[in-house]
Amino acid sequence: MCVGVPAKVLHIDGFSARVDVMGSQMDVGIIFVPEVKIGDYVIVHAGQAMSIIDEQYAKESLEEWRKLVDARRDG
Amino acid sequence: MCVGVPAKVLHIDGFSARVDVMGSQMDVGIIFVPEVKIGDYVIVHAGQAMSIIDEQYAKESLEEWRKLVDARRDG
Amino acid sequence: MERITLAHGDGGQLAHQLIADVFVSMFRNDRHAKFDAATFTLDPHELAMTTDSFVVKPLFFPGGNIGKLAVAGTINDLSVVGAIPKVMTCSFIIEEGFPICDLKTIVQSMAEEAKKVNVEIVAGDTKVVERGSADGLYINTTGIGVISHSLEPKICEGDSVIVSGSVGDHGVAILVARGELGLVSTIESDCTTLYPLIAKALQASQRIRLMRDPTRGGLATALVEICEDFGVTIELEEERIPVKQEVEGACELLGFDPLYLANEGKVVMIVPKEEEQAVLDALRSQPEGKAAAVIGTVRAINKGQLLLRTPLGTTRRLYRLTGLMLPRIC
Amino acid sequence: MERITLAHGDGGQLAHQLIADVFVSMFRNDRHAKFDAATFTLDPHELAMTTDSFVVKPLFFPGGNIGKLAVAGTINDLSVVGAIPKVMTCSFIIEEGFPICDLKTIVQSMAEEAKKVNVEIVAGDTKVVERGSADGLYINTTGIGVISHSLEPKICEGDSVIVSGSVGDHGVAILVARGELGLVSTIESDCTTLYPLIAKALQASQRIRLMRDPTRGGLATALVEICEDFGVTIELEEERIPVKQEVEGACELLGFDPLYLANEGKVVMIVPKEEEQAVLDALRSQPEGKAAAVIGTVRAINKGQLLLRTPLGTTRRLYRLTGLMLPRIC
Amino acid sequence: MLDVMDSPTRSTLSQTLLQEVQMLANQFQQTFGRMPSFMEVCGSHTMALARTGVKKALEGYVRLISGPGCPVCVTDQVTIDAMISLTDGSDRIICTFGDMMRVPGSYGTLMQAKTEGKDVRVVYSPVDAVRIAEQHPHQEVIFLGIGFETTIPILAAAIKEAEEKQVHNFSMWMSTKLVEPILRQLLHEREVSLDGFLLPGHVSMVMGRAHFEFLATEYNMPAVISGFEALHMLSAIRHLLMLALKQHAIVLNDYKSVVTEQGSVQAKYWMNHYFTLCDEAWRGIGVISQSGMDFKKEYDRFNAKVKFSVLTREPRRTKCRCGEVIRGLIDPPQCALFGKACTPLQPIGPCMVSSEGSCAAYYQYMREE
Amino acid sequence: MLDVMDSPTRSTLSQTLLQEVQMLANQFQQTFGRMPSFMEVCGSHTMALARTGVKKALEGYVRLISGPGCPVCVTDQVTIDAMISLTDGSDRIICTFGDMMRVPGSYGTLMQAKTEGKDVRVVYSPVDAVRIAEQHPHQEVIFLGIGFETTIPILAAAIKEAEEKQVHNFSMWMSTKLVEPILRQLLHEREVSLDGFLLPGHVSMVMGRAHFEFLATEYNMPAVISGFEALHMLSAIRHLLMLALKQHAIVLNDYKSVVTEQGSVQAKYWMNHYFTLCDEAWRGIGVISQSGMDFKKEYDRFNAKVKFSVLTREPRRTKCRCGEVIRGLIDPPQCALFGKACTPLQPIGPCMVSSEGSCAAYYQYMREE
Ligand code: SF4
Ligand code: SF4
Ligand SMILES: [Mg+2]
Ligand SMILES: [Mg+2]
Ligand SMILES: [Mg+2]
Ligand SMILES: [Mg+2]
Ligand SMILES: [Mg+2]
Ligand SMILES: [Mg+2]
Ligand SMILES: [Mg+2]
Ligand SMILES: [Mg+2]
Ligand SMILES: [Mg+2]
Ligand SMILES: [Mg+2]
Repeated sequence: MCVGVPAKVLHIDGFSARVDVMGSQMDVGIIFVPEVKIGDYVIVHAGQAMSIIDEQYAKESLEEWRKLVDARRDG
Repeated sequence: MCVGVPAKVLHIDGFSARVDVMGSQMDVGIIFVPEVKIGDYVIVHAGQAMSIIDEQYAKESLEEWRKLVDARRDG
Repeated sequence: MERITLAHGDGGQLAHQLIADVFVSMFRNDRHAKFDAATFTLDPHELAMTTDSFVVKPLFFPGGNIGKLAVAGTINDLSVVGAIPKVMTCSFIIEEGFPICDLKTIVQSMAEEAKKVNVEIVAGDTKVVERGSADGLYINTTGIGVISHSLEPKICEGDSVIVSGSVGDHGVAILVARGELGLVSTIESDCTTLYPLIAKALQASQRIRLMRDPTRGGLATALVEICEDFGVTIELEEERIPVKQEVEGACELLGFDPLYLANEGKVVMIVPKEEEQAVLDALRSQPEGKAAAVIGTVRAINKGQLLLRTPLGTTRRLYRLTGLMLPRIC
Repeated sequence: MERITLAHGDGGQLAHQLIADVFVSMFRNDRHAKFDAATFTLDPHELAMTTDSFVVKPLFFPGGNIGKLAVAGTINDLSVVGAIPKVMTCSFIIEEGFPICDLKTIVQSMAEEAKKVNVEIVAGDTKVVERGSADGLYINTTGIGVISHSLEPKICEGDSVIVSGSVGDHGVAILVARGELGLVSTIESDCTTLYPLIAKALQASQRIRLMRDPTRGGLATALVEICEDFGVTIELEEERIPVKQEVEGACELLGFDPLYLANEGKVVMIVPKEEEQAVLDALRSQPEGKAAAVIGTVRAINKGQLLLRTPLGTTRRLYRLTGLMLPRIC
Repeated sequence: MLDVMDSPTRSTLSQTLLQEVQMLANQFQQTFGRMPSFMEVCGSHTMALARTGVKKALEGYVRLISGPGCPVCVTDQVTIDAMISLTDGSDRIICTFGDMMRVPGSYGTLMQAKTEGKDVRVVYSPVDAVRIAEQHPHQEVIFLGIGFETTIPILAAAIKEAEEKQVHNFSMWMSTKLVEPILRQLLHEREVSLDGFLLPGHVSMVMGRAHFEFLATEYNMPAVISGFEALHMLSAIRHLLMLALKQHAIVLNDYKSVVTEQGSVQAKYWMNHYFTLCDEAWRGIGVISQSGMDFKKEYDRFNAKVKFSVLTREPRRTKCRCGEVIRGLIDPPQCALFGKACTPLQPIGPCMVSSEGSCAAYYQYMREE
Repeated sequence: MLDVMDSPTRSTLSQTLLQEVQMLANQFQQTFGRMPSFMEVCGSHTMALARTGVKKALEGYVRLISGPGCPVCVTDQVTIDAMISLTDGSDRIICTFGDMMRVPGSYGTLMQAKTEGKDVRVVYSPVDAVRIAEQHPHQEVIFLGIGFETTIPILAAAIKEAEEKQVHNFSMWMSTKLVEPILRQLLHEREVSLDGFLLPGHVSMVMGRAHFEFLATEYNMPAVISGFEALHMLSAIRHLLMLALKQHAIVLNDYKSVVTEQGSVQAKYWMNHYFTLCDEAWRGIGVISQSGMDFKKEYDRFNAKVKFSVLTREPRRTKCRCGEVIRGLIDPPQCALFGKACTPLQPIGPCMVSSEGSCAAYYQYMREE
């Protein structure tokens, strides 16, 4: 299991943060993302937040995929 | 339980002896009766043979009690 | 705090008192307490009998405790073969040092759960083992029921597979309660007595083919067993299987698959396509069956495979759980 | 050496194989293996039901093992209420690391013991707990029988108390097998199925008042319970109670009282004085009953005391075992 | 040897002896206008008299008063509390004779400590505790050494074993008692009036007949050394009655098959090798000087009192009258708690716990309401 | 953020992407007269492709070859044997990720060691092992540190924790692997012919996109960084196909929401703080220089290889072809043991054990006979 789950940061306490995935929560280490803020989404792997998800890019991917769907529908 | 049971010595091995009481057996210490011999009866208390039973005296007691019975019967 | 000692299990005076104070008083079965075996009469029907030992850790979890689980579990096993649960025995293995107040709470839950469906607890047993020879408390329950609907598992191609609600709740509740993985969730175990729900379904359809409660090993394992035992191929649709948000989240966090997580208050049924709606309606009419859903179809007879259709439209085969180490859940 | 792992208990593939390889194959109950509960029919009689969990330590002892004990124990509890034992369930709690060959030996003994009296093992269960959460193996057996003789415990003054053989054998065998006290003895546990013996006695007399198998707590505790439960006063004669030489010797060495040591193949009966000889003859006609003896008399109704007449001619009262710490014997 | 002693024979002999005893007791009654009173010094006799029915058979003939010879019962509350407190330390295994497990300390019992997770083990012999110490080298094994002269040599045997095998994690918390000082104390205080003593065969086996000579010479008391079977005890009581009738104060050995004039040389040697006389506190009596034995200074390494310190609070006071029971001042039923608040299942005092305790013996074997 | 990503939407998107991929694959087939071959480098991708059905949906369109990216599978037999031998010492607690438990060593598995009574524990995170060490100060806790670049920082986080809390009874037996050296090795040997790489999102999240630039510049290989959902992977494969069609060798980041150009500064900082490059033995390949990370000399105190020595015998030879599987030379069914002697229940090679192993993924998700 090194897939990593996008988890929402609920609160931060020193070097650890409580994150939420669809209502289930866990405390994870945040030494690799010291800049993390409440409300950010992070990728969690084996008890550590490894990376903050860039929402802008996430939306862009989604848009790109949507466009594909629309293109197919239209074409 | 400090009553002590008369137990028969089956064999001796250094400072310990295997004793028998009516077919059940146990290994006991014999430091207090170093002179004990196979076939002797000993009084066992908490894992130690405490004393060798003097069969002569045991028989004498028995005789004494028997005499009492006989006396009563006759008298 | 009063605790169980070895003397509570040696058949002597303390054992006698414990039985009188806790078991006889709560189970109210003093009629039987004087004899080595309980006696009773049952109508001259076909009988069903089942046994389970419960070793769940922890003993108390959100939504229940080992006692409720033990009684509900055995009632459910009787219910899913079409029996009306009637009498039950309870046998306890208790670790020296176990708090007597906890024991009372557990026994109380058992009495309550049994009372819900008028199951009489006719006999019991208590053993106490040295500290370190058990993990608090284990309970065996063995139940007898009278068959009311003789299910005949003549499964046909096209039959529908129905589950009575969301899967994986009990498994996640136990994971959370154990606290070892640091998981936090408000999810509660679904642990409950299914007899009333099943009775409704059996009223709604005389033609339910087969039922099972997917406990240890989860929905997937229960259905694999059905496929193998009855030689049928079932195709589930991944997207139709009800899974609570929190359960999905917990599974994502820990890498578990909800299809393999234990349930303790769900029933999976195979019903003729035509009866699908009637059964669904009956299930949904009860609080425990609100989330009931058709999750798959019997695709073939004689292959013995469980398949899962992914959202992409491909199928893959599901197997029994293989050597995964999950915590003790029942 | 093949050992039980946690995966053998998680409901998955290994659990499935274990059940198939060990339990289903030895108990030959594949008919039921596909369902959550076993189904069967019993003649429309009054039923008896009993449950016991077995936690004996050690699992193997001279004269038997936990499996034989578990089956015989439940058959005996059914037999002493006048029932013909019919069906049984077996539930196992196994400690991780338990040798599978030992499990097979135990299950084999169970199958053999059940076969002796044609008891069918209809359902089972296996749980595996982590190392350190059990002491090897615990077994629950729950049995059902059909009442053939409705014993009615109308005990009368002058009734005789009969025991089917020497007392304390099982207790001493366990003490020896544990090896902790350094005791050595050739004594074997009396662990056996009493149904055939009891059937003979019931043939010989229709008027047996009450039977009990004096297991945990020994003869004294079983009789104290009878005295209290049925409000009778029984007087035993110390010199008439059969105790094997080796058992007496072991008790002398360790300071135990054979009247409080467990038996697993003895029955104590209360019979009308007139039927005493017929019952004795019936018991003595069987190998397990050769040493049967009248050991006491019902002295009064409504006092609820067990008395023991010493060789000196005085009597003293016997109580339940109180807080003595004996090893796990069943 | 034992073959002539089969049960029917014994039974006949016992009944004859019983009749003899009853006859002599009647004679005493006629002569002195009262029942004869003897004290069985030792708890094992208390037990055996009750269990075999001898005590009951003699009701109305002979008054048998239980003496201070149950090792658990005479141990004072502070010592019991200290022994229970010993379980509090970590990495300890407490070993004890079974009788101690349920003795009520002021704040719990060893049984409770065990139930709460402390490692407390019952052993058959103190040498077994040494073996446990060998098996658990990272833990301290402490044996609770209580007992009279019969047991003290056995405690010494365990120390000898530990010394020879160089077991460094074994020690003993000693609280032993001696028979002679307590008998002197009782006779000195003259609270009970007695016609003689039934002396314990096993203590005599170690100490010898001559050890008890002082009863006759200094206190003018008849005394008979007895074994523990019904036959032995009836025979010894018969002798006691004959001595009492003749007002003849001698110390008679009625257990010659086991007890010699000087006792066991070896047993006395080993007890004196490791231990030395010490003052001991007796329940309900107080400290009697030189009334027990404890480690000699040079064996401090085996002395749990030196190796460990325990905190004991003020002992809790109860209405238990064990102190009077062990001095023979009252019979158990005279205690208000007997059979009510205090039963073997929930004992208030040690006399109700130990199988040799007067209250337990009385409860188990005499009560027949 | 995730609210727009509900399942029905995802499902529609996935199916559209799948059609696109299939169309592009057909185009490739028409253009080059053969199926396109891509290697998913990482075991997590192997798993995800199988589980979501993407792999199956692309059968006949795209050949997806599993690469050497399952950490358990690439660990050589001698290392696995050494890790299992570690359990032999007394007073040790071995902690590991769950996947390791049933990996067949030459003479048993960790699971067997546990079943036989060794203390072997599965932890969710290496930091949990540090916590266990704190709770058991008298025992040595050893974490079996396997993994690629995603996991190495997490191992560092555990060491950091142990260092800060001064946990002296914690150490790690490292056997980590790096993606770059093994890809170079594969490309160097040219055993498999490939049209591009599906690069793992999580390794890239740590190392950054630029880290993989060498694939394009040095080996002229297109590569696309992908996440692990069906959508992500289909999108990335679509990009790979477009690049392959255009014969355009660039390293494209299709997982920008998570992966940056330079990766995680902090993660790289901490892994380089405690660890340094080392030679590592890869299963079926042999030692590749500088292909893993192990403790720097100054952190020897956390290095289980320094603290403990183990005896390993000659590894046992089997017919397992994991070595070829991880190099992408054969598909699991080409191994004669696959599905017969070797199943997830009784695995012969590590590839059948780890949930990320190619053989396990194939067995669990692809087999449908
Ligand atoms: S009856 Fe109980 S409270 Fe009274 S003296 Fe005896 S032990 Fe103490
Ligand atoms: S199928 Fe088994 S033996 Fe064959 S390569 Fe895979 S893991 Fe090795
Ligand atoms: Mg019984
Ligand atoms: Mg069941
Ligand atoms: Mg069940
Ligand atoms: Mg029972
Ligand atoms: Mg425990
Ligand atoms: Mg079930
Ligand atoms: Mg029973
Ligand atoms: Mg029974
Ligand atoms: Mg079951
Ligand atoms: Mg164990």
